[in-house]
Amino acid sequence: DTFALVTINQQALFFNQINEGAQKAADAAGAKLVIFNANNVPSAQNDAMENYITQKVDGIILVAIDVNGVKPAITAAKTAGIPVIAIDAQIPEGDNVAFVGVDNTKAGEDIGKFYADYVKANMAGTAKIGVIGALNSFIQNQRLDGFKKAVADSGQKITFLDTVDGQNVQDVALTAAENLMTANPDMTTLYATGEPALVGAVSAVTSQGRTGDVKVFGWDLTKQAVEGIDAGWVTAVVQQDPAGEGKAAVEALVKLKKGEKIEPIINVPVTIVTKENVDQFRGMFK
Amino acid sequence: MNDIGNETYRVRMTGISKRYNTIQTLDNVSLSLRPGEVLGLVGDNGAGKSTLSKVLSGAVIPDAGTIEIDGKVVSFSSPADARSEHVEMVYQDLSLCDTVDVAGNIFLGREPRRRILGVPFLDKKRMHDEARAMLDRLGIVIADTGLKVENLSGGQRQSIAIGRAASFEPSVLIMDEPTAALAVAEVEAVLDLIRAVSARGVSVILITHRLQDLFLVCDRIQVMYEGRNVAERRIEDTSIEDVVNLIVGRKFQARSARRSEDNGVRP
Amino acid sequence: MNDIGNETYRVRMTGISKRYNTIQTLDNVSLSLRPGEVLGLVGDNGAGKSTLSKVLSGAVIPDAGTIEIDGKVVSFSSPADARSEHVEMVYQDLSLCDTVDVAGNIFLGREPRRRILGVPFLDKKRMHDEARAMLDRLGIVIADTGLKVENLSGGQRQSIAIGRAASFEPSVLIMDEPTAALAVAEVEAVLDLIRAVSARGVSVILITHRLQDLFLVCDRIQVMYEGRNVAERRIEDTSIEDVVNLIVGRKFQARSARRSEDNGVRP
Amino acid sequence: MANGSVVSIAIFFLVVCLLFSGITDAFLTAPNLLNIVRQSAPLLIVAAAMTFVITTGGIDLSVGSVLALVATLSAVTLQAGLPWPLVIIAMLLLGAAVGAIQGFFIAYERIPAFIVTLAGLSVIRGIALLITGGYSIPVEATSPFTVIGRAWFLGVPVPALIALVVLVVAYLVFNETRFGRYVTGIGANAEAVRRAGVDTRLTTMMVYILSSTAAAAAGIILAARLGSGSSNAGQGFELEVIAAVVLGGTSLFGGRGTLVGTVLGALTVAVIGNGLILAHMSPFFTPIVTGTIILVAIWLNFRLFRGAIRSR
Amino acid sequence: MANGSVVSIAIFFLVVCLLFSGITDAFLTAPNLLNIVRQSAPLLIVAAAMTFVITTGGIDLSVGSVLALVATLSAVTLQAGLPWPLVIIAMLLLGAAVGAIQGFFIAYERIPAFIVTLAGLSVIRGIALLITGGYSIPVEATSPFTVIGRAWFLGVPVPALIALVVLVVAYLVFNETRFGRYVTGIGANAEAVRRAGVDTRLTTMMVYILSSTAAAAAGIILAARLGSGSSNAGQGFELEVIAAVVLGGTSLFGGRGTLVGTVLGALTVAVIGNGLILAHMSPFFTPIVTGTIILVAIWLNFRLFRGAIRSR
Ligand SMILES: Nc1ncnc2c1ncn2[C@@H]1O[C@H](COP(=O)(O)OP(=O)(O)OP(=O)(O)O)[C@@H](O)[C@H]1O
Ligand SMILES: Nc1ncnc2c1ncn2[C@@H]1O[C@H](COP(=O)(O)OP(=O)(O)OP(=O)(O)O)[C@@H](O)[C@H]1O
Ligand SMILES: [Mg+2]
Ligand SMILES: [Mg+2]
Repeated sequence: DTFALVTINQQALFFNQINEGAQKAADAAGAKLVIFNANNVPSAQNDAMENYITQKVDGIILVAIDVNGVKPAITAAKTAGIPVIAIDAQIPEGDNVAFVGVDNTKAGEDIGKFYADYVKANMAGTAKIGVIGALNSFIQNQRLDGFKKAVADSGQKITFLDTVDGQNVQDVALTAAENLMTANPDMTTLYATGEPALVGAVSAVTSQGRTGDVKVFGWDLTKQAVEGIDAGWVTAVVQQDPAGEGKAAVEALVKLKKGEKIEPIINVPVTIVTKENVDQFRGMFK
Repeated sequence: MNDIGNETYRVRMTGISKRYNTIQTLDNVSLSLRPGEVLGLVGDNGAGKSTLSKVLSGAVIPDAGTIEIDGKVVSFSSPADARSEHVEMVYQDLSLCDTVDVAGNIFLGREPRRRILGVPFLDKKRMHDEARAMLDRLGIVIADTGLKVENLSGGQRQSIAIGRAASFEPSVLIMDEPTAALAVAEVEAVLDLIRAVSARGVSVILITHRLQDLFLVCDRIQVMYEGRNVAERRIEDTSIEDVVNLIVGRKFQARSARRSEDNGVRP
Repeated sequence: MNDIGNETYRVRMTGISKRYNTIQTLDNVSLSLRPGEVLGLVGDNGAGKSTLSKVLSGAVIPDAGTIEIDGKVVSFSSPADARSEHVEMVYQDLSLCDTVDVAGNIFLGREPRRRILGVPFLDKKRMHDEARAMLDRLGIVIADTGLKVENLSGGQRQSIAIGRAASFEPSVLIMDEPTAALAVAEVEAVLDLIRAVSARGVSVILITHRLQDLFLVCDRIQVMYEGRNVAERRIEDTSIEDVVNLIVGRKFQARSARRSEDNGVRP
Repeated sequence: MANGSVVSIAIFFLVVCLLFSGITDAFLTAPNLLNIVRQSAPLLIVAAAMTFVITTGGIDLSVGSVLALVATLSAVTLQAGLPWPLVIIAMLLLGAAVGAIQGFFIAYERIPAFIVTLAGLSVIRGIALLITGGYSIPVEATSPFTVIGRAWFLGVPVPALIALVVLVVAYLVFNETRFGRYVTGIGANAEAVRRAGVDTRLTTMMVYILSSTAAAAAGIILAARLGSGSSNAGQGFELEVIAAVVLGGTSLFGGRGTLVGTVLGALTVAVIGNGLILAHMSPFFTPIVTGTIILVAIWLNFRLFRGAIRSR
Repeated sequence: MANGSVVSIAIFFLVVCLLFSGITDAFLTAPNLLNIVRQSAPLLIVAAAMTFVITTGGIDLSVGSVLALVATLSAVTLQAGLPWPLVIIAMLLLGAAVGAIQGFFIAYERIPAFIVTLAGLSVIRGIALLITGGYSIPVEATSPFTVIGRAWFLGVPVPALIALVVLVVAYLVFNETRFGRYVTGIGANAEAVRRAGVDTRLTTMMVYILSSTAAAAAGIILAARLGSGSSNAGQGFELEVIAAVVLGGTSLFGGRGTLVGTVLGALTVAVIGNGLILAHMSPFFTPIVTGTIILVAIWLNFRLFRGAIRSR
């Protein structure tokens, strides 16, 4: 059997861990896995899927960039009898057989709620927060929306200062984060919606010497983030289980191939990593 | 050629000035030209001859001064304006498009067209045929009118520029050193051409450093010096020695512009 | 000037051929030059004069043929090789860098330097001073050696190219139509220059369409026609009429190249 | 150079095709070949227009952004209930207007094209981002609009047909009309063309109108094919387009352009992308292999055709 | 044009600075200004080298990829225990080698620089990806290596000092040496320089060695500053660098270059980015406003200085 995995890019650890999880599961099942990297170009994903359809692969796993734009390709695959499983980004009313992953809006709400509770408990219920986002990323926008909703619902006195665009690139995020801090000397907390943004945020807090008075919240652990958690100024990081997602997707395809039924939504839970539970993730960054 | 006393001018330029940064290239210069007249415009290098003629062809916009064509005041803001008044010029730097072929350069801006389904396509066959005829008339040897001009020899390039300007029924033809790169037979052809067009009533301005040519085709000579008019002579009233002295600005012995036998050339 | 019978040649080119696509630009051409000799190289437009001289200056690599300099066979794969044999050339298309200033163009490839802390910096003051002196020697009026050459007049540009080639003690100096754009006094200066350098033993190849100039400075004339040698004459054995006929390839009446008084020019 | 280059890229294209036919079974099948032309329709259309721009010695970096803006606006206006023919006309006009504005600054105000269109790239994608808020906007799959991107006609995908028509028209305009002549002339010596009495500024502005309109057409096709408008569409598209044009033999310095070369250049890029996927190349190696193939092949061709191209 | 442009960009720079000083309190403070120079050190260093490349009439699209490769390899080699001075030397040599390879194809094999460096862009970032496997590789915060990116010396950040030294050297080389002369000459008329007996091919190759080495230096600084090497570093960096150079008044057609202009161009880009964040501009408007400011300001300056630049 040959399965194809169409991913977004390979410059974030997240996607590579999906690839690894999927590869392990495919090896275990004795299947061949081919991976295509769209390099952030939405239409390249359609191109690749169409190519795989003409080649008649046995199943496609898709990490979509443009969740609406991939629908025609998914439909074409379905027509050709090739099952498609979406990972990470759900396809609205899509023809994919299943979705594996995290509900980003929901997880955004979770970390938002965690944040609001933290502000209530440790900052007397008032905080000013700056955001480092990636405007061109659909799921990161969802993470921000969920976060904002939960914060608003919490009723704490939290002011949203500026949102800056890190463009999902570390050095851009770093420069933007530094300028964000200069612009808002009274900022007390930071929220980074993805891995490059978090790396940029962590470096910026260090370089501006603000480790004493800014608390960082964000997504996707890295070594620097772990060190920040140890030092106490990185408070909480949402850690997904991308390898688990990749593995689950391949296993679902294998099951389908054998004629078994699968769930339409396969949830892979996230963990909010804090000082308490950071030790179990330390091993990833050696 | 018309009577010189006649007051109908084809071209009258008065008070033309042009300054480039620190250099006053043209300083209150005048020029007039009658129908069918051939005017020789001479002067030292950098005297402003090219700049003055570019003003008349619309390629340079002067800081001050007026131009009249056939008694009507005109104001040229681009070469297209001058072309529509039938002023054509052979530029000293030739102004050819290196990557366009010979025929294309000759017809640049005036390509013949034919309509196919109402769409005006280039009539390439006609362009090449007419270009070939034109080159033959000027006695120019170019193997193929489809060659790109970038690889032609200096004289071949100059011939193309001349062919272009002369072929479209100008009423004023300005030639800025047209024969500089030409061999002896081609020079003769250009001088013949000037005589022929002026006989048809075309007014010609000839800029050249080959002073002996002036005496073969010109009716009148105008001398410039450092951006100013310094002298004007009817051809009958002057000689090479006189013109040399006017150009240099002092008494000057130019062996290269003297009568040949003084140079030890056997007749 | 050396004895013509003498067998020591400064330059001997034999069997030079060069083909461009369909055109055989040079076809088994030879050329020889003695120390201190001035050779006039003439021919119709497109005859191959420029191409032949570019072969000697290293700018064109021939398909066949050998070059000897002072009896030694050389093979030039770039102009740098020819320059190191002291062959200098004034190119017909001048080859100036438009955005570099006058002094910079004159010294291109040979900028004087001075060491500051061991680092060789350009000696700009010396460049400008020497450039100024060189221009004055050639009688060229250029306001400022710091001007970019793109805005200079045709004659000024040509003067710079000449100044560059002549100033670095060449042993062979090739001038491809050096006087085409020059005014009368500047032409005299260039002819004087040729006489002066040849008296110092420099061999000169002069390509020109101003045939009267040949008789003022040349020792010998070589005529090319459609890429081939067709004739060679010692200057004493020929006349303008003869040369014209050789260039054109048949009996030809060139009024522009005839003795001046025949043209009605008053002495 | 143009002619030598066309031969060179043609041979290169054939070699690449043969290579992939050998390695993978699926490559040389009708569905796959039709896939390739359908996928590369936007690239072909914009590259044809970009050939004009680059031949004048200019550049247009904003085409990817225009594509994104048009894709999102098509989706938005369709969602708002505008009839689809109106949407198409409005979007093409929008493209022309964007091109006219950029062309005005370049041709009449003489600001370097690189700066103007780089500013355009930033502003136009910014507007697309602002409109969508970073989300992607769906187009109803039932809308006749999607025909443009998905339907087949006479056994050929509609986008490929559109590209074919655009290419034929572009070829004729480039080689057989005054406008095309002046485009080449401006790239070779703009002052000479001006002195010949041609309105060079208008001609220059026109090429930017062409490229932006072509980008708009590409945006429409993309939105129709994907059934969605996303402000992410066409990221890096400008480099891909310019690469196709330059690979085809058009000189970035202007004056030498070839539309046949551009088509071959664009198809070569598309075929390499397609072939490497079919050959199951690891994604880690794909960029390395793509770059190396292009470089080595161009290099070999330059070596083989050096004599033909320009000998000293 | 170069001179008129330098005045133009200088005025523009001052206006932008005054504007942001007026709108925001934080802009005109020492820490913020030092932040700006520190942030823009990689841009300044690479833009200085790119000025040479563009002045020869070339282009180097691979600088962002070289930066990423060096950043990741620095992190990898440091992790492997190599001493930091060795790492720095090895990385600079690697940059020079990459430049020499690209320069060889451009100068000696005469393949258009755009194609060579675009292939380089793809291959080199591909290698960086392959090495990291997409992971971002940390640099120990305690390593003396990080000094290069983070330390201060005499009250000035070290990256800014490095940039200053590079700029002064580049200025002298560009304006006061034979090499700089030939760089300008090659852009104006390469054949004329060749005929003057200069080895134009070597000179051309050298400018690509310069630009790749500068990109390597920028990669080292970035890795030291971020404390991590990531293969997605420097995405789109090439366009930013070229924009700074062109904004400064260097012509993409070659022959006209100015290092002072480049510095002003780079700082202008950096100041606009910084100032808009300080002015609390919504990120959705940032690209729109950035592009508009640049275009309008350049336009005003072209209008005001048109006479000085070139009159017909
Ligand atoms: N665009 C320009 N910018 C600056 N200076 C210029 C420009 N055009 C011409 N000049 C200057 O004006 C003067 C006159 O130039 P012009 O070309 O008119 O001389 P000319 O009489 O034609 O000389 P030649 O006989 O050498 O061709 C020269 O000193 C030249 O440097
Ligand atoms: N690089 C080239 N490619 C193609 N053809 C060329 C090239 N260089 C020269 N030729 C051709 O070779 C022939 C000779 O050219 P060359 O420049 O040597 O003539 P010339 O004798 O110097 O003429 P002129 O007196 O007009 O300067 C011409 O027909 C020209 O078209
Ligand atoms: Mg002149
Ligand atoms: Mg010649």
